[in-house]
Amino acid sequence: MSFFTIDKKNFPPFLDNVIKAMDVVGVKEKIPGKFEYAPLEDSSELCLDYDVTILPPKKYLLPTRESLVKFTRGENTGCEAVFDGKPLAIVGVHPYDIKAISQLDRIFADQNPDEHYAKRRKDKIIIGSDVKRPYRFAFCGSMKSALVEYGYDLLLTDIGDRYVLAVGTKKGAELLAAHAEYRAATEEEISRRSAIRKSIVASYNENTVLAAYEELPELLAGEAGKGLFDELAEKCLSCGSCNLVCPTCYCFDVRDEVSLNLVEGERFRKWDGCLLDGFALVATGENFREDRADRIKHRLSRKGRYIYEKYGEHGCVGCGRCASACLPDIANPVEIFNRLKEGVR
Amino acid sequence: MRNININVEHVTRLEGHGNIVVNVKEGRIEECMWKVVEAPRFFEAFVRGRSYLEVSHLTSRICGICSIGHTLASLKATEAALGVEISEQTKLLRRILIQGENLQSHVLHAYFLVAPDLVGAPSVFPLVATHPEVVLRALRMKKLANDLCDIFGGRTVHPITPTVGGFTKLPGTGEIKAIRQRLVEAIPDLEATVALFKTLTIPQFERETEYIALTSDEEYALYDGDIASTDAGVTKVANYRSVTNEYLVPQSTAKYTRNKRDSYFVGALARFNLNHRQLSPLAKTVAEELGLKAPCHNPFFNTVAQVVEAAHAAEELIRLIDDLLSRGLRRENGEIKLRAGTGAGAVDVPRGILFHEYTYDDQGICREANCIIPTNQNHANIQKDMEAFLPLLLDKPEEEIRLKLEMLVRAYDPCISCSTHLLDVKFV
Amino acid sequence: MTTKGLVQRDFQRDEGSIYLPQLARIVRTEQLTAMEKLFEIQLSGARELGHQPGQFVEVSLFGIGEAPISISSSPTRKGSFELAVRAVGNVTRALHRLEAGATVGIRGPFGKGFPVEGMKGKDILFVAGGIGLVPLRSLINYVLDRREDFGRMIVFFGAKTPAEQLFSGELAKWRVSGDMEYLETVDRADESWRGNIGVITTLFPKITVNPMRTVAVIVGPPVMYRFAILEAQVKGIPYDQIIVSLERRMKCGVGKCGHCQMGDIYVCQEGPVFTYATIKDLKEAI
Amino acid sequence: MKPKVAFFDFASCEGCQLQIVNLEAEMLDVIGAVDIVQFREAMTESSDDYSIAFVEGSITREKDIPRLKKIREQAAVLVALGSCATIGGVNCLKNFQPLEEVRRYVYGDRAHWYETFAARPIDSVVPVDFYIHGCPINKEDFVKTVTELLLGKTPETPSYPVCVECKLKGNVCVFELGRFCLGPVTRAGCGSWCPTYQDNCTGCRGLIPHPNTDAEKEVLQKYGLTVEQAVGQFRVFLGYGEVAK
Ligand SMILES: Cc1cc2nc3c(=O)[nH]c(=O)nc-3n(C[C@H](O)[C@H](O)[C@H](O)COP(=O)(O)OP(=O)(O)OC[C@H]3O[C@@H](n4cnc5c(N)ncnc54)[C@H](O)[C@@H]3O)c2cc1C
Ligand code: SF4
Ligand code: SF4
Ligand code: SF4
Repeated sequence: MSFFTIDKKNFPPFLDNVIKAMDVVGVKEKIPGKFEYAPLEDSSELCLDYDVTILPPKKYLLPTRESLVKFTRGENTGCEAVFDGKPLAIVGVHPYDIKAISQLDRIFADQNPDEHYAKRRKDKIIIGSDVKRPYRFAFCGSMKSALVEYGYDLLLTDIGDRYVLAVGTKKGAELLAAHAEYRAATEEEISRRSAIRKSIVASYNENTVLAAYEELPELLAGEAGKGLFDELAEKCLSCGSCNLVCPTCYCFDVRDEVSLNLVEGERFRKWDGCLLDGFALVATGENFREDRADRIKHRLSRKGRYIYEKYGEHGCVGCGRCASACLPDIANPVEIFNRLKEGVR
Repeated sequence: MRNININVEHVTRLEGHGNIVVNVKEGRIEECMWKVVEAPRFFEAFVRGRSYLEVSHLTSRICGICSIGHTLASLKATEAALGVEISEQTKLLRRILIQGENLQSHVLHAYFLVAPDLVGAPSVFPLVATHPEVVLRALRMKKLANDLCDIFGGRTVHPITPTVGGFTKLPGTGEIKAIRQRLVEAIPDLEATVALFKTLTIPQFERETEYIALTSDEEYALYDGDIASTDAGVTKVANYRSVTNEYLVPQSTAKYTRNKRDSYFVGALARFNLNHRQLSPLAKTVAEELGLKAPCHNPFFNTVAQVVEAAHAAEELIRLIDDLLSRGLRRENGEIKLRAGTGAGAVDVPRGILFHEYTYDDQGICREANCIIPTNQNHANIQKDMEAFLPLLLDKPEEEIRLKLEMLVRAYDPCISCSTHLLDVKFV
Repeated sequence: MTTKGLVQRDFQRDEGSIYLPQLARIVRTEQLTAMEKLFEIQLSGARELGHQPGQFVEVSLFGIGEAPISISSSPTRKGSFELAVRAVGNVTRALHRLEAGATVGIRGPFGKGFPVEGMKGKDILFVAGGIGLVPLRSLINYVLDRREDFGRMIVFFGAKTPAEQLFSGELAKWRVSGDMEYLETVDRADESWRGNIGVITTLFPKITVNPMRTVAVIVGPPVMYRFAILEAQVKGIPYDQIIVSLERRMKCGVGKCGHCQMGDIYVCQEGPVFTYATIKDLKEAI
Repeated sequence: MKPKVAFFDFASCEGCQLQIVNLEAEMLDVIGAVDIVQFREAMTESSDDYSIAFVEGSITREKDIPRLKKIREQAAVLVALGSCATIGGVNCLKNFQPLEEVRRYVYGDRAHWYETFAARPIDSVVPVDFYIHGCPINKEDFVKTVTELLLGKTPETPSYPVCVECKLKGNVCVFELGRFCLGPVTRAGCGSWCPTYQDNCTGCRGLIPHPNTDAEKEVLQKYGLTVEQAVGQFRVFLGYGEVAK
């Protein structure tokens, strides 16, 4: 792992050079106190001092709507796959979102590799940035996502008057070499970086999951939490917001759309959510997860059990977006895991 | 001597349900009536009891075609009642919106509802085959106006962002610059429209009547001003009732109005007759080219006045947008202090001057509501015009009489479903 | 605890899309009942589908959508494959409007089929409820075509009414076939019906089996499974020799879209065929 | 052979028909795909030989019923167009005030001239085959429905709530802007039109199947509305349903 240092006054020119060279998106303030990923025309628009974005950077890898197949109907019926990947730099990504992206990379490459995801992912450059201000709902300390050591091309850490840049990939190194005025980091700067990063982990201590990382699957096994999930189901609107804002959720619906001439059309996928009422509904009217409590438990099991049992890491990176997106305040994994832990004891 | 009886049920190519009934026995006119048969929706009755934040969204549903007009009139009345001041930026944005609606509505009326009559077609659809470039031009101009209203109001039918005291969301400067560019590119389309209307023969018929419209010294008034009448000078919007004097007639579910005479005209021709000096340069040349000189007493020229106003709207929108861009857009979110009160507001929408009046209690709940819409104010004038026009047509074939009378009604660009939604209320 | 073998993958491999159907032609159609229609389908160049009994394909009608449909013909019958479809929604109703010569999109075969190797030498009890006969027919004809590899063949088939009996031509052969014991029933009879009346579980008492040698294969509407599995247990058939095929909502068929999950199991990947042993503790399964 | 299509309206503001005229150039594709034989707002030529009828507006008086029944008999497919037709819409606000008092309030002493009864959606009078929701309808919704009818496909309205589209657009939830939104229980399909412009959803597309309206009312109260105000929110568009009682 090689480290470089870039003075704060040299970072905007570096970013502006990248903006001239390719499409760049980054974290911007949408309205006071609310942040989003959006195209950057100028480095001044970037805001690194943010707690969390409304939607995760996942939307650039798995778009909210993505064309999969183009077809023609009628005499010369035919179809061809649609692949869309254009170079894009994503700037300001927090470690938990980087970890989430790495997990999606693995899942979409596993068993039947999804080339649509792969091609779109290939020419993305991820410029991460360590967390400066932890989000009040975030619990990254408990989900091993406060820091990351891979999954990024470059990772910034603010050590006061300058940034220390960790280089994750060759692409990251080339980007720096091509556009930045920088120098190798000194030992002292590197140790200041690791001190700051230790304090980041500690900053999540107020909001933690009581059970250990490896213990979560047991909390969700069998009939555990029956009463709790029934209670939450009373208040649940089945609005799917907890799924849709989550950086590690990736379920999608597939639909066909045809133009009015009934000849050209496309098959596309769009985000779906397991909390939604019709998610497991089939044509004959049977709904295989009709009960809201089952749907809530299924989401939590996806976050704290099933993905762990298959990939060895949890499907939740503790970003806290679901907790803030849920209007009746019943989606916060910390509260749910802790009540399961108490119930169990 | 001839017997004629015409009964046009639901005149087409206008908004709402109205019938024309003509009965002539041996050359004598027994019956000549413009009947309005729209289902009443009792609009005021269900606005009462609703919060001041909802009223403009509800009254917008009075009419789909001039929903921006209703929204702005409603907001002005509510702001007058609650004593809410609005910023220059909000006034500017509202002026842009109302010009946008005027452009969209006039293009729709002139090209889609009136032009077919003038070229002998039943509707615009057959014109797609015979005059494709004309139809495409009309669609282009209408799309421009609709897109503009979408950008500034969130939605052209039942706008979303105009609210009491300002706007919930402002358009981006990028969007504004793009629409400005399209306005500049639309000028040739307007000139082609004028050239088209120069070739169409407008029926000749004159009947002097009173003309009433909004007027202001700052501009060709649509958004703000006082009430002007060709017979009675200028008066404040607050005492609009003394001008409208609504009354009920058995033949119509809509109420009729009269002021100095037994009827008066509102709409583009009224605005032209009263405020033509304040038109934009292009609009003035268009008026000359189409032979429209003030004062003009031919109701068929209302459509011509609309074409003139469309030209005015395009130029005025560019000017207003430049003013807005030079000031820069700032987020404003003022607090609204509630107080009990009554207030009236008026705007001049495509079909004429529109009045809203509300009474609120100290919790900001609407207790009384009254709206008087332009088509209401024109019903009596349509009736009087018909009575004067029919005798001149008695020698024509029945088919031509029916068409000419329908064209007379269409010239007013009436919006009947509006006129019966909200009926003046005598505080009974 | 280490993260299992994670490596930063290099995405250079360039294969086609797992969502892209291949074009296929309907060569024959046959109306089986008022609700079900048979389609014989041929891939281009009469290429073999290469399926196992119990697997399914995703059938595409461009503009309408895709639907998972079991392959009803046995892989031992070459040159084309058969689907039997009940009209219940957009894709299935549109399929019913197609005749021979029409083009459809096919993806697959998908999923795990019946454990045919493990069933060799065993007695097989086929329990087909209504449309459950469609996937089971593939296995039944496979076993018939390799009759000597297998023990007894007992086939139960239950339909709502005689008119709703699928593949009546083949049923007629099975009634007189020496290779199998065929028992059928209907919930509601009509005047022409002479046979058993009642739900499919009423057939179990009519046979005796050697439980350790017998594999029960049960496919039918969701409501049927609980009762049929109970009857198989009453016969003493071990859990890992009771086999079911389950239906779930499927929008991709390749284990990505998330709709077919039953607990942590993706029915389109690890199913649709399961032994009862693997899913008996899964609340969401039956 | 292009199917014949007709447009009808009852008590409405004709905003939904205007949205169809507002399709601009795409309107040419529509008239390329179907034969519009009756559309009073835009056409004089008219015939009663149609197979698909789009009906806008609520039924608010006895006189409307025979005309609607005639349309139902003639049309193989009847599509309710816009909230007034699909769920009753704003017209139903009137149903919450004693009828007589409403008529006297508006028409004064001549109230008896104008007969009216409680406003109601089309499917409370005749069976409706498909619904295009919204006030006004969403232009793309209309084109999608026509396309799907031509394909012989059941036109599908989303059964998930407006929140889904709102989250997909990355909007700030309007509850955090101090507004009271019915998005969580209202059918999506409008691209969360109002919240995207930072105004609250007032439920014009009707309720989703199995809505948890009690939970929604609880949320409205949690953010500051009284019970009565929370119920009042449902009366703007959803007045015809139980939820607004
Ligand atoms: C592994 C597998 C194998 C299968 N094999 C076969 C087979 O061999 N033969 C066969 O005929 N089928 C088979 N099926 C079932 C078949 O896949 C479905 O019938 C098919 O997916 C229906 O698709 P569709 O487009 O026709 O229906 P869709 O149009 O997708 O039907 C769902 C429609 O119904 C609507 N809907 C919503 N709620 C309800 C409700 N409460 N009641 C009814 N409809 C509602 C939905 O909105 C949607 O529009 C199989 C399924 C699986 C999973
Ligand atoms: S966000 Fe909250 S209310 Fe919405 S589906 Fe998730 S848990 Fe239920
Ligand atoms: S489940 Fe909630 S906290 Fe965990 S990653 Fe998803 S949105 Fe973040
Ligand atoms: S956001 Fe709500 S009120 Fe607005 S259009 Fe959509 S459904 Fe109707």
